[in-house]
Amino acid sequence: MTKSKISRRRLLKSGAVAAAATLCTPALGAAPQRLSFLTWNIIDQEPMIRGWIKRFGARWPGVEIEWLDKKGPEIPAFYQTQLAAGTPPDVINTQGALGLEYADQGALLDLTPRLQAEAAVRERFNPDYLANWALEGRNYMLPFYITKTLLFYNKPMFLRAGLSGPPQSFAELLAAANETTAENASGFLTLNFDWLYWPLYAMNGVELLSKDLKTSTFNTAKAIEVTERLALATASGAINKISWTGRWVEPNGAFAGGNVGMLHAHSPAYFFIKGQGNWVGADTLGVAHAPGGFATPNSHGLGISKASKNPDLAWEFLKFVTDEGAQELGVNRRLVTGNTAVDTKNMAALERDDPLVYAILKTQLEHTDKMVGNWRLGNDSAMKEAFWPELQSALLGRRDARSALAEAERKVARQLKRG
Amino acid sequence: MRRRSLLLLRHACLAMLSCAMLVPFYWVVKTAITGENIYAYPPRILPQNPHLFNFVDVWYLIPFPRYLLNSLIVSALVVAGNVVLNAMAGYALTKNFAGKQAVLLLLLSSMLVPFQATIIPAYLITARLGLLNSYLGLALPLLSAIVCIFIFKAAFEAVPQSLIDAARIDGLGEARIVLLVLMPLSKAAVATNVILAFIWSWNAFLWPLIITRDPSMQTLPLGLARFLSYLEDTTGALYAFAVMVLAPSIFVFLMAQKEFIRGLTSGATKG
Amino acid sequence: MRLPDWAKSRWVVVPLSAAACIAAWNGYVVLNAGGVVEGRVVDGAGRPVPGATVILLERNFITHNERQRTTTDAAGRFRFTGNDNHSLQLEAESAPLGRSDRRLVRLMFRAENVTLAEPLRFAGRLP
Amino acid sequence: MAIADSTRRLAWWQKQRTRERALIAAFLLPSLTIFVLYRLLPLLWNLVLSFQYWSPLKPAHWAGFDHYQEMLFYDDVFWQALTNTLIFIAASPFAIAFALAIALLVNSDLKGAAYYRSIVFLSYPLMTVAVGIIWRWMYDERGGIINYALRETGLIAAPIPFLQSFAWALPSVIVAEIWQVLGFYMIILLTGLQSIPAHLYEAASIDGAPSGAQFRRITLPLLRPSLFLCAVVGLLNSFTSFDLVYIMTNGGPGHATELLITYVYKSGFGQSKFDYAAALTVAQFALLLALAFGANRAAGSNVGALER
Repeated sequence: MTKSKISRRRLLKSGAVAAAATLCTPALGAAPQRLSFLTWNIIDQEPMIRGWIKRFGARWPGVEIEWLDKKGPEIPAFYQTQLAAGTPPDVINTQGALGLEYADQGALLDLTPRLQAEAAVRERFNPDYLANWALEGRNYMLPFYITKTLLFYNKPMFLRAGLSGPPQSFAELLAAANETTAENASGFLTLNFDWLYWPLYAMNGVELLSKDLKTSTFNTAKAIEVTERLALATASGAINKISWTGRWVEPNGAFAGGNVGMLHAHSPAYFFIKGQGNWVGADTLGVAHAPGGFATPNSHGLGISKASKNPDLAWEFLKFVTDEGAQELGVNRRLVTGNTAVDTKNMAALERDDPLVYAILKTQLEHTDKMVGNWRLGNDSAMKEAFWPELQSALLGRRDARSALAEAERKVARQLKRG
Repeated sequence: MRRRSLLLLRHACLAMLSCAMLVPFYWVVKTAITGENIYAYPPRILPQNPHLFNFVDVWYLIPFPRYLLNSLIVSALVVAGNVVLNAMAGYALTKNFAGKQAVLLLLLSSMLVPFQATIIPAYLITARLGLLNSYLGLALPLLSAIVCIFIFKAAFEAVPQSLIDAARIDGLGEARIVLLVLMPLSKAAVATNVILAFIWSWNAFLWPLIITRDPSMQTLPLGLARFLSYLEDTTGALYAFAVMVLAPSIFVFLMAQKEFIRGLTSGATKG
Repeated sequence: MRLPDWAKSRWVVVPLSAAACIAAWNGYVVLNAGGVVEGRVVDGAGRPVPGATVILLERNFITHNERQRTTTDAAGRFRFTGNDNHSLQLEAESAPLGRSDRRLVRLMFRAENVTLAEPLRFAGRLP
Repeated sequence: MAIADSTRRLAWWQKQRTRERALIAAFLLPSLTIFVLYRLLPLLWNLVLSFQYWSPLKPAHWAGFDHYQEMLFYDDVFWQALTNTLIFIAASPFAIAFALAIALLVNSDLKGAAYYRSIVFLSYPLMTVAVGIIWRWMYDERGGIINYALRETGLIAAPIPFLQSFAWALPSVIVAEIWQVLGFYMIILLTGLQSIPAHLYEAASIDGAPSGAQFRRITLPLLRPSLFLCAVVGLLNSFTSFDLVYIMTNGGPGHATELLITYVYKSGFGQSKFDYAAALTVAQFALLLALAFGANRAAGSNVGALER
């Protein structure tokens, strides 16, 4: 009720933040001016974040902001406990589909009305990325920094194998993998957590669920064929086993070793590869879209806890971070933020200073309409739990594709039923 | 003659075993000080141009001194708490009283409750007590340990009753008897408590993670976990950190091992 | 005079000696933490390169970020002051010679005074 | 008069009694409070929760046996985690036997026995998170010494990705776990051995009993309490090793190294199914309780045995 009143009042206001500040302060004045901001493992950016807090504090006198940073795997434990205790951080940063799960639990504030009230803010973002955190049509998070999968390839190996460029279809991909496979070299690697391998299926027209997310649609002849071919390639060594067993360090580390033809991973992988592989450079590391331009996003979003004592202030902070903050973050971390204006500006600078990173980030902003493997599910992790182990065993040839997918279908159906 | 060869055989076995046990230590230390790319294959058995810079990195990349201080404070609290509370409980258990079996059963069964499963209620309780994000809050769940209680109990039972009676006749109250007669006679049990309590609190990971909000309250294991997520496996610094975190507990053990081992002798398994 | 026994116990001796070492080390640190970084820049032939720009980058977690710049004097010497980091990279640039190799300089403690033993070297030679 | 005297003594005696009772209570109270607060209450919380539908923000309502039904009849991960946990526990007897052998070796006037003891024990005080990191590194394909040694000695051609392989992951983790806890077993057994009066052996050898018989007739029986304690420690390791598994494999690949405790943690905090996690917890507790009493029977003594 009051929320909508406030947003209506906002409508009349000019977008100029300063003005908004002066007009808005009384509205917020009543509530105690405290915010806590939980970030996901970006402790290295401490100076920047302290700077944000200072600048925001200057704009909103008397506001203190507590900054918490936890490393990824431990954030759920921390946040859930805080939820249970009724003291969740006001502004939280999550990765992948976790935000949707919290939204589904009723932990997050529905940002839709605010976005409708402030078109200017909505317009900031690449709509496809913004839509990543839309559950049943309601927006629960704003893009903080964005990533999706792409295809890295080892140019020297491609040359030696007489390949002109990156593959353009699933068939070509497997062929290229075969070509580059050798004595102690394998052709293809992919990350497998958070559905990041899904483009391999999407490029064959396989979808996990129906549009309405009510029924599973993956147990098809095509899917079985694709799985069989992948399993075959894995058995032959053309696809590196680590693709299906590794997490983050193992596959990226293997590719950095310099004897793997292609790596299907999301953009942050580059910085890890660069750190470990001394062969990595603009003329040796190829960057391309996966065939068909399909990619699975794994972005970082910012949301507001429903239990927040002063959501309006949190919203102001969110707007601040996804604008000025994003600008700074993009430069420091060399990443794209989903804020179109910011990214255009930063990319222009990068094109000069670091062409390779530019090329990589460019893929993140293209084909954003071809994002797959990001079904807006409230129980995404449970769904993964139901689906992945079965597929994994098929891909590793521990059971045949047909029965594995049938089993997976049974389990997915059960998850859909339980909701 | 035969005895000699047998002796040699024994030494051989034990020496081999010791080596096997020490290899991981060597490998992590070697990695921590090694100069070249730690991923080069074959790895070198001896570190090439060794250096200590990884340790420097650790010291500065996270507020190591701060975390160290926190860990030390918490461990000190836990050690003190364990010695006092366990001694009291241990002494009480040397007596016979109604419901002793119930108490024993309670203790033993609560040993079997995994902590990871109790995080949320434990957090809520700590919140009720208003101890969130405080040293006491960090220490509280570890403040008493069942195994140690039994060690004290056993140690106290080993003290001849006559001594206690004599003390009573001299008019000492129970508390003073424990303090002035029993404790001095069970140094070993105390040492055991000190070591085990220190180890457990020093190594606690999940609990500090949950109840410390303020970065300046974090302890070393959290720092280690953070490191893991940060530098992943790209550098020797991670292993330098491992060494720096392990050193104190090894140090404490080596310092107190004599009493410790005697402590277990007199304790745990008598009878 | 004789020490009392408690003073001889390892629980006293070891911590005390440890404390002593730490104190000594800190003393050393205080005396040598001037934040001065100096060295020379030479070309492929080993001749000093005057007027070259030297860039000092300092470590932040996994990346090195530029912090200061200076130019070399007639003898190809450069000198930075006010360094407060423990892991640096040095690199020289000069119009005719391009970029030198990037030199990693790790210090035993923050702001340690350091003088490069090996000068920064350009691949090319001055005419 | 004698009567009056005796009544006075009785009164004095009762006063003493009540005093002592109060004292016992006072002495036990602090520890008990802690255990009740941080062990029993949470256990009860889990018990209640396991019969409800609940998540931090959803009001609880009764679920009857739904979670248990799901667990027992539909969730194969549960069964795998259970099996792994049992394997994990089943490994401890071997570790204990090994530790016993070591204990027997160092239990004598052997020169330098003390050093061997310390070395073997040295790995116990280590932070489990760090142990996980160390062993991950030991098993590493490129930098790991294990693969290196195996390849150098020509036992294997290609490196084995121990922690990524379904076949090797669990054994690898178990080895690491044993490495850490072996010393603790050894110490416990050693102390047990030392508490066996020597004259028993003398008598036996005078009767000309072979050392094998001595071991079976004297050592083992008198070692029972120590063995029992070891067994209990072994049981507890099935969840105190959480950090180890969490760091080394996080339950993977697939669920090859999933233990009940890691699964509890995942379903709770990973999938926010705290109600289900509670059911898993209860199951695990029941399992451990049963095993503990089993071990207790085997040790041929009552629960009290642990305390003495």
